[in-house]
Amino acid sequence: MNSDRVSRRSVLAAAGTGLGMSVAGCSGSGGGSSGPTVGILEDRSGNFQLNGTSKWQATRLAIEEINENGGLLGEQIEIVDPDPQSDNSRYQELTERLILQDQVDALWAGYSSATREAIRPIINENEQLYFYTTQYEGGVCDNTIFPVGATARQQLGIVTPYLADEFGEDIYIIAADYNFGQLSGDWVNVLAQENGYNIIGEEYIPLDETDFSSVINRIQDEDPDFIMSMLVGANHENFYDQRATNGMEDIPIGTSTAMAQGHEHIRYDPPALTNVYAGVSYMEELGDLREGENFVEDFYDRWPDANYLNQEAQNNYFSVYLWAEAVREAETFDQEAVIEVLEEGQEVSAPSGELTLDGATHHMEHEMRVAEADEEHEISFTNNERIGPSFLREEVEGGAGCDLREEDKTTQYVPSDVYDV
Amino acid sequence: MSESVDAEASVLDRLRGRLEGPNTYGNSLPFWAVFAVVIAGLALYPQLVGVYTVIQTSRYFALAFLALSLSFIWGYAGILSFGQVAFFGVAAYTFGIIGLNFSSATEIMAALVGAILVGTVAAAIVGYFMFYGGVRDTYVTIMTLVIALVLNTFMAQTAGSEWAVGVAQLGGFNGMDIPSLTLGIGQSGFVLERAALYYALLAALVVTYLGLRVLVNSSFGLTMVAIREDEARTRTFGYDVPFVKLVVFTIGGALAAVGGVFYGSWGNYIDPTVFGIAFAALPVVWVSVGGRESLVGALGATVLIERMRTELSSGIGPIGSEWALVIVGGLLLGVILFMPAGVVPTADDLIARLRDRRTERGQSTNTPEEAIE
Amino acid sequence: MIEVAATPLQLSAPSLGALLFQFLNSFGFIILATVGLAIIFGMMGVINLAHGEFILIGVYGTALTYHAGVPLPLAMVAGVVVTTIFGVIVERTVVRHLYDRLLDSMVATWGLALVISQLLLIVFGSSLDSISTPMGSVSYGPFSSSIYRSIFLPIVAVAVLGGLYVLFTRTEFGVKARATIKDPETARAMGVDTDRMYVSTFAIGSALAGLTGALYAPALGSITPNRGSTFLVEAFVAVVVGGPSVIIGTLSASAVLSVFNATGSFFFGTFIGQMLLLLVAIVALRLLPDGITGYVKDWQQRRRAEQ
Amino acid sequence: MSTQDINVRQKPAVAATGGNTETLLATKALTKNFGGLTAVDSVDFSVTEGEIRCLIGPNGAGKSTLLELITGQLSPSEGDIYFDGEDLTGMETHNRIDTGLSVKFQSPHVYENLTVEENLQVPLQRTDRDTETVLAETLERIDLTEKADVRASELSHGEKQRLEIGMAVTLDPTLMLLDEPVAGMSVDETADVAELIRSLHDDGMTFLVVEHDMEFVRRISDQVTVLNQGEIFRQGPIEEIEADEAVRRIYLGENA
Repeated sequence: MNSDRVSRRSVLAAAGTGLGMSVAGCSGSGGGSSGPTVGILEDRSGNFQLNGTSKWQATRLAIEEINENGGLLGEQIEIVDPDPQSDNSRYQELTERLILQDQVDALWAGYSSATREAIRPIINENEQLYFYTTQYEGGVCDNTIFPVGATARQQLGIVTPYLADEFGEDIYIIAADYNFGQLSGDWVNVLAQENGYNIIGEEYIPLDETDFSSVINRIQDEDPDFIMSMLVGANHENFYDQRATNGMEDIPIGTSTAMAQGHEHIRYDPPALTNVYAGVSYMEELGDLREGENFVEDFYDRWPDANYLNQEAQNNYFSVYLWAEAVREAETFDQEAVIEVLEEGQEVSAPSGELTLDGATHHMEHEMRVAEADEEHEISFTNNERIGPSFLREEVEGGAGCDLREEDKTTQYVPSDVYDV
Repeated sequence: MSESVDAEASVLDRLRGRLEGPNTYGNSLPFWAVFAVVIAGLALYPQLVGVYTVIQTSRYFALAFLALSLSFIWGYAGILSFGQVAFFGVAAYTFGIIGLNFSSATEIMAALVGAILVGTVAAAIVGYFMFYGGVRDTYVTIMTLVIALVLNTFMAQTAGSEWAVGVAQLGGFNGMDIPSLTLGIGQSGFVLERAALYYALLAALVVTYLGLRVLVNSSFGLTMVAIREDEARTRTFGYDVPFVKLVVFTIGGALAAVGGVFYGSWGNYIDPTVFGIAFAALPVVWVSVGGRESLVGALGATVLIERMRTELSSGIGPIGSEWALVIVGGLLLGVILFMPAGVVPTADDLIARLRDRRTERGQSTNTPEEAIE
Repeated sequence: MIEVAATPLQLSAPSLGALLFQFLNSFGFIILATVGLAIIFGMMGVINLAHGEFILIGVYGTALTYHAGVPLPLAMVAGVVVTTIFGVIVERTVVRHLYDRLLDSMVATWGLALVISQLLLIVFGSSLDSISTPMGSVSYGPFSSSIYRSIFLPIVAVAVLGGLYVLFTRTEFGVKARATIKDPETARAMGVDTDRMYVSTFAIGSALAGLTGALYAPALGSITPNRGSTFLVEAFVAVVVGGPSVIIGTLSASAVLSVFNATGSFFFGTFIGQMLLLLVAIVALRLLPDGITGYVKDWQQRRRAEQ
Repeated sequence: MSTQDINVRQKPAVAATGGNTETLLATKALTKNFGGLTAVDSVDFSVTEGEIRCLIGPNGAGKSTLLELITGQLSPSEGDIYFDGEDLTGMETHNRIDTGLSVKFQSPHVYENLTVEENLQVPLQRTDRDTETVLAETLERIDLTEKADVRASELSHGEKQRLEIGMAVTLDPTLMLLDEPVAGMSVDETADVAELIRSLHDDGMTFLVVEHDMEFVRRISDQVTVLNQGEIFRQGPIEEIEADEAVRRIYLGENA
């Protein structure tokens, strides 16, 4: 009936599909590079860029240092580091790419727990050596994953008792309403049970909430001795400002999230963070505890525009050295062999202290400390203590613990597996 | 009209008759020839490229269902849903819940059916709520977006162990494990992974695409277009407009649900960000760029844009990865400003005008075969 | 977990005061987040999905000027000016092609939003230092509320709506602008420079977004390139619930939504507050498909007919 | 090509000759209030099978409201509507169309982006009439055969009006409702439409036409009903109505 129009439409569509083919066709270049390669997937844009960028910078710094000092096993390490843009689905795709196409020998990836969980099926399927470096809720027991950040138990375990001793035992918990926040809240409850503290209020707040006036009124109503805050992300930071506006700086806050990651004490004017006590393994203000080294200076020399050298970045940094050491010892980049060496337990000299990797659980024994911000947001460190991954090592599985040297596992334990919370 | 004696040819003609019509681009033998070549090429593709490329392309294919779904309801019936991802995500979650609780191959196949069913029913309920309640135009767009956002907020806080269906933990913000699609009977099944998943997706996409072509070129397709063009007038021809829109929206929901199941089992994972505003905007982007009234455009745009986004995340040449989002945003702006109808319809129009000019000059015999160059 | 806040506040005079202040806080926020979007949608038929980023430009303009040593009120003026200029540029280059192409306008401005927020990241980095909320707090019983957020901003919000009312109903500009929106052909025939009216209206919408950004720069907490989304959802929902009439719609939708948001948060915690806001929006759209003002208009017509 | 399935709907015997008058459409005490304003006030109105009934009256007389009540776009405040023996009151618009009504609105509502042929197909595909035959016949009737493949947006105003009448006709209605079918048309175009209506009427179709143009009414009409202020003012053959002083007065009052 209308052959003219019909035919021209077809021409175009045909051409269009053909184009799609040819573009898709040019992507065939599979196969990794011959030399050793590491993958870095850290967010430099999107929601988590504030924390992700310094993680990326520190990882690069460590690898570049190793390369400058002659590389590993005589080879220079190549870096593949696309920007996953804080998007979990992009993470999945890029993880596949780094493993299958670039064939990375080790992978550093992801800020949030959700990202870790998003790529975990891929990591497990390919048995990829993977360092997850964010401080996190804890409990991951997985063959090829090394969660080297401090866990909630380590962080909260140092700061909560300290505050209870200093200020009293009535605690108000506010935490982000998702896995990390809820499990962190559980850990505070566990600590309260063990030490006889009172949880007088407990509140979980959606991640996109920015208005804390009702939360603040409820806290005022309960009048706790101190607050435990496991708020997360840029939206939640507003709590600290609103706390200052309402003149509540005299109620101390214990936290595992503020300051050491998003450097709120620098980005906010005093007194927003005054009287905030963070349980941390590292902060820029700690400097470098190693002899004759200056991590902070090196970092800013390499990245003059960097905002802050945060706790996670240090984890990335030392875990690169941890891996390099294991490669040297294994005398190969073969992941299975490297993991075997790592599982023997490794000592590493980190800016935050002499640390030990617990081979059985793949977690670190960290030097934990309490970082306190004063009226001028000056940071001081107290209550230094070495804390190991006791939950995974001694408590789960009815006390048998998680021992990845003995058995294969790809699981995550939560406090309620052991405690009544 | 030529009398066709050959029975086989007449069957083919009849088939083409159903597949072709004014509502689709690509109605000629050359199109079908190229189409066949493309399908053959895509069938060979996994043999030519690395496994990563195969996996990556599978992901684009899964997302393409979402694009087809939106192109169908928006391009043909004028219903712009900003929340197709809701049915996509609901189906993925449902597939995970059923699949984790029952793990034999038969049961996973049942999970596939169940998940698509749940996604479809969800769309039907939302559609009934909207179209029989007089919700129209932008308000449909906003309402679907808000529904996705409700799911996003709600699912993000389902981390606790109390949020479980049988053994399947919903997992909150950290998301939920999803089993791989498996074909088979009883315990023995064939797991759809990598190339197998690719072929399954390719076959499903081709069947869906052809099916949708038949549908939009049928009398139902004309009804959809009539409603898109003038809802009130169409009602006065005796059409039950809310019902037609409900049917269209439900079909769209089913397509999104199919994509959701594939997508979930592709990454063995689903999380609440599928309900978030950033993911919700993607189908709108693909479909607007490809041309909302063109199914083939929506398919092509999905694959190409997603591919470009991936490539950009590692930077292309001198362009650093930080420019990825700027380029994507700029592209979108450019297409809307300079090609409001989308790439495929605009280019089609352009070619038509070129051809017309050639015809006027009398230098062309005007056969489609020639014009394909 | 859906968990009722550990101990709901007891109803008492001070706690009712707290509820009132929470309502005012939410009310002011929704109005200010919405009004710029509402003008551009209600008067020009364009849905600006980059609205959050427009506000963010106001925030950045204010914060950058403030950190350069300018006093906060002046820095806020700078924020508004920057956003207005930006709005005019966007109108001339992009938006003028999109009048009455509602759905297209959504897609194009979504693209614009991506570009703006990523450019802010590239140019200004991960974050800007925050600005403390001024004016302190008012205390009553055990409670306190921010004067800036719960008193000052709601007053400004209502004043802005009042000013717009005067502008659009009592001034020559307003009459011309409304005539242009209603029937551009006729307006042009009557000698109105409709092109200028469009630019001006869009500029006003942008200026209001900038004002919101300027006002919230010291109440936003962190200033990062992705904070635009903080404003978008509430604004979107309120515009649609409010319906086509800009001022009455914004006012009534903000009131309804913030009542639910504040009481939900007050009695059951912030999660319920958020969910209520979204669910109320869905129900409202279902019951009043043309928004509150669409319904009010129907009702007024009936009333008028009776008289 | 078969023609046997044309026009399958069984119609009652056509009674154009006058003697046997069967009421096709009837309203009983039909009232529509908009708040306090009564747009249609207790109207008892009927259209007889086979006639062309014209509905005239000054602006605001309630003509369009009456039409919208019949098609179901408005629901009445009081009263009932019967069509072909069925009670339409409370029925959805699309169900009313299925009883044999068809309507063409005042301003053309064709599908601008579809071709003429596609425009005709939209209503036609709802019937079980033979598509090709009816299409050809209708195109011929509305004189758009040449333009079957042209987009409706490219048609002239008169052509659009004809197309829209054609679209309404393809439903093969028992009663056709036309709202000002020649508004804004040239003299020639008006004559064409008048002829079209007459020829359809000759084939047995009943019409209810709302019209302003008295010249046009005179061309087509048997019977005229004058509506004023929501009530039936006069009813009768065209000559009688034209001669009526009172009718002139309300029109003059309106138009002066």
